[in-house]
Amino acid sequence: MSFKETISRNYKQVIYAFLFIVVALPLIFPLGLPVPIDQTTRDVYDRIEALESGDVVVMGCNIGAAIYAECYPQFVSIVEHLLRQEGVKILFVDHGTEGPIFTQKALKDTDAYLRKTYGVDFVHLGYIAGGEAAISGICRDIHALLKVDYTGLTLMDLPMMVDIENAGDFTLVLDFTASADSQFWLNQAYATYGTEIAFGLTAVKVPDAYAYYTAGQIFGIIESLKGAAQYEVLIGKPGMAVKGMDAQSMAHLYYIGLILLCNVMYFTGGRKK
Amino acid sequence: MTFIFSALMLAMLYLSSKKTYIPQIREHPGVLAIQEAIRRAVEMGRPICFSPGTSSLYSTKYAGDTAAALTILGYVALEAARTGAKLIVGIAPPTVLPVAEDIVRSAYLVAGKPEEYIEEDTVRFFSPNQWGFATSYVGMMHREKVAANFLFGGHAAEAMVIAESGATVGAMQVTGSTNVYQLPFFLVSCDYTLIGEDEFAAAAYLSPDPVQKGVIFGQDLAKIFCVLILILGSILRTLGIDTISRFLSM
Amino acid sequence: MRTLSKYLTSAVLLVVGLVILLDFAIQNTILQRAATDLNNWAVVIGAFALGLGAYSLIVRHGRMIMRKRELWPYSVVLLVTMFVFVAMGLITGSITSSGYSWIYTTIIQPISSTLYGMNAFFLASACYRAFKARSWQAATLLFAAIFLMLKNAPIGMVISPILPAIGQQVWDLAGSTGMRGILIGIGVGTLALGLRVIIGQEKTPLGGVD
Amino acid sequence: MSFEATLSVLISTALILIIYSILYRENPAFRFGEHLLVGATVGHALVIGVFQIRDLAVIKIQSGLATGNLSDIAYIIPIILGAMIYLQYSKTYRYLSKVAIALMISVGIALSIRGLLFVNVIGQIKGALKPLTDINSIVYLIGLVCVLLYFVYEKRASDIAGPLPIFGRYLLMMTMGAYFANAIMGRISIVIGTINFLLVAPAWYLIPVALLIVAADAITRSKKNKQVIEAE
Repeated sequence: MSFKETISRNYKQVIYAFLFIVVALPLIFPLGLPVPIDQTTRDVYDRIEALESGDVVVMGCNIGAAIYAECYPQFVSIVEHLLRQEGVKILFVDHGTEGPIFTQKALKDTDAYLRKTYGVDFVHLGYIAGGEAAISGICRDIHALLKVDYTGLTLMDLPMMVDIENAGDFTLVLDFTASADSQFWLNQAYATYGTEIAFGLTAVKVPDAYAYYTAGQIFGIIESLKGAAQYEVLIGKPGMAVKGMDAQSMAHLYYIGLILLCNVMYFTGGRKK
Repeated sequence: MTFIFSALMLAMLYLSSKKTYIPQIREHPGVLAIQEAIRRAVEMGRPICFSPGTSSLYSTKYAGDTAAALTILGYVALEAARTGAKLIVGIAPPTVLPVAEDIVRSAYLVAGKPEEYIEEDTVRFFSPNQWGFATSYVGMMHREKVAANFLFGGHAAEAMVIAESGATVGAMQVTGSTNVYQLPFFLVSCDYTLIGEDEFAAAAYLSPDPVQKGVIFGQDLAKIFCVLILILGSILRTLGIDTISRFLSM
Repeated sequence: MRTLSKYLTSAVLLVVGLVILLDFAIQNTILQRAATDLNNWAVVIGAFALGLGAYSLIVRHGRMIMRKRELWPYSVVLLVTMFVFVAMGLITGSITSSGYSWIYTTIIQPISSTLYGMNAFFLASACYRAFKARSWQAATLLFAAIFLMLKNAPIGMVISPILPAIGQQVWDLAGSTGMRGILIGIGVGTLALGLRVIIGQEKTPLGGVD
Repeated sequence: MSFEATLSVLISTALILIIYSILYRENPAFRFGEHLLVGATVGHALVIGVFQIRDLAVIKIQSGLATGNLSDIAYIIPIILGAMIYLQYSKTYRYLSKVAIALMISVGIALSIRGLLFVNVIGQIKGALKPLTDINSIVYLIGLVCVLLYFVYEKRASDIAGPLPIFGRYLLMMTMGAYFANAIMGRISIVIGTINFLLVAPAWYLIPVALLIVAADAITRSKKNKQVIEAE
């Protein structure tokens, strides 16, 4: 069997192997391509910059292992940005069973416990089961739905929670997800209480949200790793997302190359297959 | 708005059940594709497989999708039982399992071949987790050498893994979903894809009750109504009147 | 008994559906409570249905092991892992306990994220296999895809700023026409099918013929 | 790193590499990974299910019995209905399980009608209503109308629309192409995450091992192929 035959028989394996190489090389040797900022990301940044002391931000987290690579860098950057804002209160809510793991990780990665006081500046409510019903419960009356926080402390004992009752008290809701709970916030908090909402999403979810963005129902979107990289640049703390963007560029070029190659073969090779 | 739409649908259902107006529905290309895929599988003597999606019965976004997929499953199971194609149904959400079992079991009964339905084997539960489901489904397609693969209902990110593996096995794939994120993948890697509403229309078209076709026309009227509102509303807004926007917000 | 249950089924379909739909139309605390409770009920019943799934798996794989079918050792792996997870979960009593989260992050997490990421590879082979400009429609698909890729990756900007601009145009056009149309269609289709199910016209999603 | 953490990283790495091996070909290691995942996810779901019954129903019933709150005590109903679902296995009483199924379907369908009608239909139409003062909004309106007409199934109605539905089909194709490409970024991000994980010690040590196994397999297979060809 000649080399050419081997390749044409195992073309998939060759494609896969090259994809590995194309992604791994820029991660080891970064290219340092520039990161242009999208308006959707800037909108989120500007809104958080404009927060005033006493405002309450709800961070909805449905990050699981599968979307970790896309959404976690966004989540960490925003937590970091929120922690820098003086007097802003942060409420963490998890919509996925794996959510608490990543919320706690983010709080640890940003040294939140050292920089701010738990219970005064931020509270982690933990995972709340029940999909849209749960979000509806949070929006209507937190204290009726929950008595204790993630660690088992009584909510009423936490100074920050005394003034927060329903979605009318939330200034912003930022939801990080790849599933329908972003829409639940839209139905429950935006539609009923007019709370401002933004999403941090995986690339696949963005299109749908984009329609809400142009319709003015949400004020910003952080798109996938790209948005995370932009946010890292905006807050001046480049991290894993910025490095990943070089790999993104190379991979995209590779895909375009594959499409072109496929068509060249198709039009020159007698249009078989 | 909700009320207008609902009234349109119910009126069309009523009219067609009374046979006062029977709309002419164009031949659904997706339905033809389903029939062809089953015929091809019978000729090749290889099994066909079906997935009604990974969304549960009470999923707040894809419940309708799951219901449409189950209706289509009713048709596919009946066809398979009649033509003698071996059918394998892969299930992810446990809530769908009893329904799918019931549908397939009774389809075999109606076709007069109850002995060909094997409990726990014709309808297989894989895993409620999308990836557990996807690996099992892909493994099943490889080992059973399926000739046709039907993916309907709310599929999530596992769609691409299943569809590409189906193409590798050489199965003819007919798919449909209302999950707009997965539709492009289906469209690129499968033979025929029912985009969004096509799936509901196919479900109504394939429903055993001929009256159901009347509702397809109800859907058409609702869309034509939307088109009229769009045109009228845009013209009015150009003139500076936003009555329609306010009417919609009600 | 059978007819009674039939009536009960139709009544449940209609009443439950109406309560939830009315809760949306009318602001009323009792309706709201009822709708929330019904939703929770569905979740509880759904949790019971998991037992059906587990039973089905145990029977099928148990059969494979008993008859020593081909690949039976894998069935053993499956059942053992399942029991380990259940035992671990029930003994520790919480999925956030350190023991449970260890097996979770060691087994489920890496495999799921790897499979999710595997999509990238399948996309590559799909690009090579299926993106052929067989017809004008296929060509439209292909060019839209290429311009979007050049918009998304920073490299497009580096090659020429016109490319991302075209990509943005394609993206806006797609979002405002094609996607809107699909979404509206899905809404209408769900309503049509949903109404038929709720009023008991479409029975297949409940199970086969009686 | 503690012993448990190191062990976890090593097992995870092995599993990641095992799953990636399907890209090379279907093999026993992958089958092992597949069954491990199915077992684990079903087990996980069962655990979550038990906790859901406990948190959503049992606790509510207990507190309902204590306080006499009827709507809490009513949570006994889903438990009974849930148990009735198991009548699926009885030929004579199977029809009783349909009540439970009807409840689930009805909840799901009513909720999705609610959400989809408000967000998908009304929200989208509202978003599309723009003053027709610039070329973009005129093009968008015509495009959207074409796409909607593509979804009209009645013969006579779609004949009246003429070429517009076909134009709508092109727009749909463009949309699908754009959305396909847009998803690539997310998928690559995951691969980047995985590779980042693999490039750190001790995970890194397993990669050469995996490559050696694959290389050995490739060589033996190509030798076998050669023998087959020579034999022919």
